Amino acid sequence: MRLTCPHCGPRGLEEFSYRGDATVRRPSLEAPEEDWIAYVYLRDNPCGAHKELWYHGSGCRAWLVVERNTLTHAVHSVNAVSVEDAP
Amino acid sequence: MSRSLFRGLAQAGGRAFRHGGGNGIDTDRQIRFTFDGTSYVGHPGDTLASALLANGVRLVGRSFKYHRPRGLLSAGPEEPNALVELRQGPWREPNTRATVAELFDGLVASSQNRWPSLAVDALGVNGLFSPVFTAGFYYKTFMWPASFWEKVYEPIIRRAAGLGRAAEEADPDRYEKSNAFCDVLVVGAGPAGLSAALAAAQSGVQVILCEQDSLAGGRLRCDATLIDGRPGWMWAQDAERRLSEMPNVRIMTRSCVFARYDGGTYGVLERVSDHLATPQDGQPRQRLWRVVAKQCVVATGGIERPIIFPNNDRPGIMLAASVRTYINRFGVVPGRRVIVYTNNSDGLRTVADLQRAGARVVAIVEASAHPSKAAQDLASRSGAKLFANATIANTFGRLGVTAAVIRDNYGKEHRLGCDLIAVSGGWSPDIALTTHHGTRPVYRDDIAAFVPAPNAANQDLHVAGVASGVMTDRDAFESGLAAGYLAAGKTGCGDGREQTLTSPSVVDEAYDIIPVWHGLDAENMRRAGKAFVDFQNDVTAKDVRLAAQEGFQSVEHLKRYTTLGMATDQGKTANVNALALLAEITGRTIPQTGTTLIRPPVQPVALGALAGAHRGKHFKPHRLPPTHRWAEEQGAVFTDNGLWRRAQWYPRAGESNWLETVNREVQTVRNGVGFCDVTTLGKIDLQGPDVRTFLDRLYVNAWQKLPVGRARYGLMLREDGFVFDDGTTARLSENHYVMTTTTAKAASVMQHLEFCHQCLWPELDVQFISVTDEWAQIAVAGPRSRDVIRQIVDPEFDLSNEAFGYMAAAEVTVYGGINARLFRLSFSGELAYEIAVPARYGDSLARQLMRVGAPYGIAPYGTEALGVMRIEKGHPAGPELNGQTTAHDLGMGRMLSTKKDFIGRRMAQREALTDPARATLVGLQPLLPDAPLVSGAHLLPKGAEATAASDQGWIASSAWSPTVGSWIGLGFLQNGPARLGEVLSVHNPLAGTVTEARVVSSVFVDPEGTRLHG
Amino acid sequence: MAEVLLPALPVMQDRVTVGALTLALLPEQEIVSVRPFKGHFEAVTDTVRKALGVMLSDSFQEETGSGGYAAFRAGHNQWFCRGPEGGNLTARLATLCDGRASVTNQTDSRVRLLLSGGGAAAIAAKLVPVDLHPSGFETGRVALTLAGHIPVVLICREPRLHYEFMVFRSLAQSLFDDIHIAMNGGIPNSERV
Amino acid sequence: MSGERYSFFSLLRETLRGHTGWKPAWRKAAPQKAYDIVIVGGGGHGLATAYYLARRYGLTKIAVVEKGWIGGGNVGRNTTIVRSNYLLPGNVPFYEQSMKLWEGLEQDINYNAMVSQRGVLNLFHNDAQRNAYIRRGNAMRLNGVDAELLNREAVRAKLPFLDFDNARFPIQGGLLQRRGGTVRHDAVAWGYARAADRLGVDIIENCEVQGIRVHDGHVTGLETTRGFIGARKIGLACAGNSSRVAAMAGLRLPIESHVLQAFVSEGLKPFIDCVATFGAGHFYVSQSDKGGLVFGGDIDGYNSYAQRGNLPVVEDVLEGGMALMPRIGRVRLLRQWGGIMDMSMDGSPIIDRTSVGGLYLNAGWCYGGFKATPASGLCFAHLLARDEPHAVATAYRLDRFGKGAVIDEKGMGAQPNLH
Repeated sequence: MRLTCPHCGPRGLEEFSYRGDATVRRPSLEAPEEDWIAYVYLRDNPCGAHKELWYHGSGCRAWLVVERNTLTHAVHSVNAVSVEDAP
Repeated sequence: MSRSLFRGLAQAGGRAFRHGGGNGIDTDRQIRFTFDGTSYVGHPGDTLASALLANGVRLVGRSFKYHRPRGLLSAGPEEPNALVELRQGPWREPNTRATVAELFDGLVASSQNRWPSLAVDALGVNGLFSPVFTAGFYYKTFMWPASFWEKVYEPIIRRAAGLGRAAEEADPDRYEKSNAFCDVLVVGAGPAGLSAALAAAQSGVQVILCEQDSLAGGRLRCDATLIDGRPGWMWAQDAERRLSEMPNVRIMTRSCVFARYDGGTYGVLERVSDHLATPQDGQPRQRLWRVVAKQCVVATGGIERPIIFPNNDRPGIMLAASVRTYINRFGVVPGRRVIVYTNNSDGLRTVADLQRAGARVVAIVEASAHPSKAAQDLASRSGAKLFANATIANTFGRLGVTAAVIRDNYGKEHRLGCDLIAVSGGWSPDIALTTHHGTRPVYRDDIAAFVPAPNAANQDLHVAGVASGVMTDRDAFESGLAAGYLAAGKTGCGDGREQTLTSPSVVDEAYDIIPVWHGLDAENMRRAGKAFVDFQNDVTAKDVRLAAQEGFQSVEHLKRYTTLGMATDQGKTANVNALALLAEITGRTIPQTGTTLIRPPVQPVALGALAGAHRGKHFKPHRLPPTHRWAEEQGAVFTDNGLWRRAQWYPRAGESNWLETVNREVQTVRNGVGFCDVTTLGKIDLQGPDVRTFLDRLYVNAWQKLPVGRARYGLMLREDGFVFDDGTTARLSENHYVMTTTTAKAASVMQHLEFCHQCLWPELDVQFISVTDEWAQIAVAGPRSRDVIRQIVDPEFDLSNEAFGYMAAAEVTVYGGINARLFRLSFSGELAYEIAVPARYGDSLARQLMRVGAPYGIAPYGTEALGVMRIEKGHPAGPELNGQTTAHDLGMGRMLSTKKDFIGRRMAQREALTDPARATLVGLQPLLPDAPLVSGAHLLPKGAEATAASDQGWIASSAWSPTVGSWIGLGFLQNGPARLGEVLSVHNPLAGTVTEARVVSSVFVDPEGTRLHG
Repeated sequence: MAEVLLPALPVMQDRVTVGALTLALLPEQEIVSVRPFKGHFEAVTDTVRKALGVMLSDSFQEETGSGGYAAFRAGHNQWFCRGPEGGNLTARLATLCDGRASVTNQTDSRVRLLLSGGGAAAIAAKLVPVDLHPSGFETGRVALTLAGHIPVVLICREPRLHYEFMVFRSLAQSLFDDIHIAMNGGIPNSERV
Repeated sequence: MSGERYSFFSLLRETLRGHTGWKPAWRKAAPQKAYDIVIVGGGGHGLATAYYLARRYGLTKIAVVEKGWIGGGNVGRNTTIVRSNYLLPGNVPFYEQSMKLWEGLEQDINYNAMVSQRGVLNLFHNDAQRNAYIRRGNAMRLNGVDAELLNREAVRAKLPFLDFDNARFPIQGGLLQRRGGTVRHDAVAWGYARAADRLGVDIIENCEVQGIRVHDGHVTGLETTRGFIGARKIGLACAGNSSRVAAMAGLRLPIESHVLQAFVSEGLKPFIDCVATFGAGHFYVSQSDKGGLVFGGDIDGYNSYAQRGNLPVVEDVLEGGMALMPRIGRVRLLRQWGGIMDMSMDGSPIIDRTSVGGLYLNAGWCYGGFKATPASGLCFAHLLARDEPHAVATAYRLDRFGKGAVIDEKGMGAQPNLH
């Protein structure tokens, strides 16, 4: 699998590390505990389109939001997290 | 033993079966090789298989289960039977297919899975028990009594298991990896692949052409086809030359594209020196290529299928196209009296080639209801008997076929003598690469074969030639050109040149096939002689029938229940026949029956090649601290700390064991001064107006009020509330901080900081960078450390306790102006400093410390003494910060600020993480000082029964403390802090010991902290 | 022993040769990381351009100025400026940027190795998983990537012939060894040199 | 109900009559209108659950629905290892229960699954690893599980061909569980299926669940490709796809689906007589009774429902393999494949009720599902039958995540790909 880093260009999987669902949002300190539990532990885990966080640790050290299909592994988009909504 | 056969061979002599020149061999030169101890002669260009055949050797191997004598079925990588052990000693390669092993001078091969010899194999007796050894036999028996499986049954089974023997020593050859990039990857250099490469190359894109064989040409080398009026292989040679002259083409022969991974990544194995006796200097044996291609043309050709008939496995029963390959490419005629048995028009080509090579075709057996025109012509020309709508009902010949029984149209049986049966059950496109992404192939009735699903050839994959289901040379050329142009166009990288290439002129025949899969009647399928479907694993038609009868009717169940398709050939010649048979037995069509997916690799790949150069000492890189070479000179003993190599201790002459050394190092620090390279701790330089706020959110404790010139201990949690890491962060100037992390977590903390900054709080104006490698950081510790540091740091810096007290931090200069950083930090609990100088000076600094510290008795100390001293001070480290502990567990619960948000704050407040009953950090001391405390021992109430119910904790770290004069330990104990003074049982059932220890404070030395403030 | 601190070489050998290929330790250079703070990118670029004659470019293409100065992108919102040793570049840039950028010395963090000779690209390709074809990786191109298991900054000094590897000091010896092994493995037959 | 007991006698008789009398191992059942309990997932766990429900809890109106062919998920894709060498109190008794069930399985279900207790050896390479293994081994021993600590020489005696001399991370010793070993994975599914079938369980293949019908907060049945099937209780045992199926009932789980690759080499004369795991890289290996080296390593690390992985992990696994045993350099990889793991947020499984009445969950097995098969089936059956957790599975609650009572063997926190 290859991801086209918006900074570095197309690179192999070995340069990246993965952190899962990019759509979860860190709640505010005052948010109900259920929100916190959902943020830390619960995931949609879809079979198909998935927005997810990757870290280009062996490249530019940017966090990226990748849209990828979890069934076909097709990558639809890769953007720096800074141009996406911050999770 | 068949005497006549052996006599025949003896008379035939060394080159008896070589009929003349083949297009792939150099008959001018001879090379010698050995098989099972006998020497033979072959030619450059031969495979081991062709050379053995040329020498009249037909018996090459034994099958897995019944140890049936086996010869060569094929001439290519699909070979199920002819597996040998190639080379010797540490170079031994088990299960090597003789059909792809290129001959080299001095090659040594031996047969495998037989005892005492290939001709006389004791386990051939298994065949007699074959009525018992049916599919699924194991699952129904060997259950009684239970204990007998490991003791009796399995050892017997394992003695018979396996084929060849792995080498017994480390592989002495080298492997390496490389990366290649192209616009279009073409897999296979047959007519379709060469055409595709030519077309893509003409379009101006970057092309890689991979051919697993040593020569380009594919079937053009194997058949006597005329292309543009010349032998097909000459066209291939020309095409290869044209390609090699183009600057945008790279041709890789002996290179098998073995897998298609995601994102246009392909695994390619190049056999760099397998065709040589030994690799040249430094050269790898094989090279693994990661090829990244925008588009790929799969032109992998096809695999011929056998036909299932009784005793269809004897040496001398071969695939028809392989017979032609031996004749045309290798100049070897594999038999003298031949029966050709085919269900398709392609198989008939064999008759003419055999005749031309001087063999006599005694019969042509056609599966079609009526004799074909072509067969009638061939029969009349060759004098062969022609049987249409006929089958081969049986064969004879113990170590090689000597006769066959043909059952004709009327059911009448004819026994004919023969030494070769050329069989063609039709062609299966080689679609392996097209299914690696889970795309199931589709069945085409007209060619009785599976072809790639239309959607397998989607955005980046194109299939051409036989692999795509076009079965003639003309179509192969045309589909190759079309695929090449299409693929090149899709890359968008072409130069828009005109597409001027056209197919060469071909004398071509149509491909007709009758979907006849076997020559068995109902009776045959149930009981008569074995009709093999999977040769290597000895799966017979009867096994397939039985599996279906027992409900294993899914193809996946069939495969798993019978082991069909699971041998080293992965059922390349077996799978389609098997599922056709299963379809027939279960009354379904072939599409209804389905097919299994072909998993990578396309061909077996040496494990060494997948590992590449990363083995032995080079398995993982070493990280060396700046003082490494100096420590080596000191005779230090090293330990691995992640990738880092660190000095564990520094033995001195006269010290009898490591403990004595470590005790001395500890005492040196406690009583004088010592130093230790702590460069490995992660160091992160943080700058910006919002660093304070950033730190506030990273650490559990408060950072707003840390003054310039001071450092502070900080604890980080994960968002789930458990402890992540700890360290100190110092404020060097208004907006400039430097953070330290543990050695183990340096990289993950950096990643965590990037996450927090980029994903959570991008609004914070902070920049940070790792400076771990920038600074050589050395801890100088002990009551005399100030005296030593004073001589290092330039005199204008006031190092008095008042000016530079505990937890002070400053940018200083040393040795007359070299930039340095000085921290008053102490892991040992003594008056101590950490001094950082630019990394290039680290080595020199160690030498200077030895010099200026000599009057104070300075000595270096390693990680072991460091560990002893931190246990003496009760500082948590790796074993305590194991990702399972909370701040509460470490006695740091009160550090958690309630005035700010920080990572982990909400989740850390949960009851389960602060429950007093959790195992909490305590100190432990044995009742007898000399009684060792073992890390990993468990803590139980005194006198309690040794059961899990009484298990209340464990020892995380322990050491002999020369300072306390006793073993000491840090442990986690339920309700720990409430149990000071209690005596516990310390259980180490692994060692069979139970001792006693008292719960004490986790700070063993200087609990008031007066020393470090000194 | 003199009462001074002496620099130590980061690798055991400073040069190895295999056939036409050479791997050599390059002399130290000042390397400075510059990371502009919010809203200051233009000002910082301007400062660097005036001081060193180079732009902070978004592409991974090294800019070279007079006086031996150069700059290239070294990460997201990060540039490495480099110049001759002894120029006190870190302090100069810190002063010039005046709090508008994070300026951090990386001189000792990084070791530079130069792989040279016919086939150098083929040897580099054994370690580095990026396309080194001259059409895309020409002189001055920079890739932040891996050489085997080791993070590196790879800079093309001349297509096919000269490649500079910038590596963390603690990993320099391992990288040196890995490149040396790759050199010993020879140039693949299919490679055009 | 199909077939008779397998015995020497039945084998002999069938041999004499050309094996014409063997019956299908399980019936090709068609769905009935309704069942007391429907298990979703005809893998090892689902089939074992059905078997124990019938055998130990006396329930009979039970069906197992499977979208494809039984045993086609992870029970047919794993590396066949069984062991109970766990550390934490929530895990050890459960996996030991599983080990005990393995030890009597073949006689219990009358099917030879080739349970082979050849030992599982975890190697360690430094003091910290050793101490962690001592803690673990002692936890096992206090739980009545066998464990032995081997020093370097004892390891050498067992596996003399490991790289002891030229290694980047020299071997110091290992933790051995002799009762651990391997089991013929497919046979586990078939054996449970056959045994459950003989007790009247309907095993319904090619029956994909498309919806979970819920009325007044309680399940009423399943929409499937073979029509609606009524059920008083539904047990989900479809690890890999747990999130997808649970979502049909509106549940979100603490699970990500990840791909784990597995590998087998060509068949070789046996030379590895135990399961060995490398402590300094991602590699573990055993040798099957057919002679193939069966091995694997780490998960690929990204969410995936594709049963295949990528090259970096292949290379990582083999680098570990060659670092540990350099004699396998010329041995060839025969086949690689992938299985989809339910990677839970703490690395441990879930066997619990859900917030939907009558809907029960067996999920989150990470890569430890195969060894758990018998105990998972037994405990899930217990829960389904009695509505209370089995004594050895009390920790596997769904609410433990929210409460923080996690069972985190590796201490990696709520990040599934690090477990």
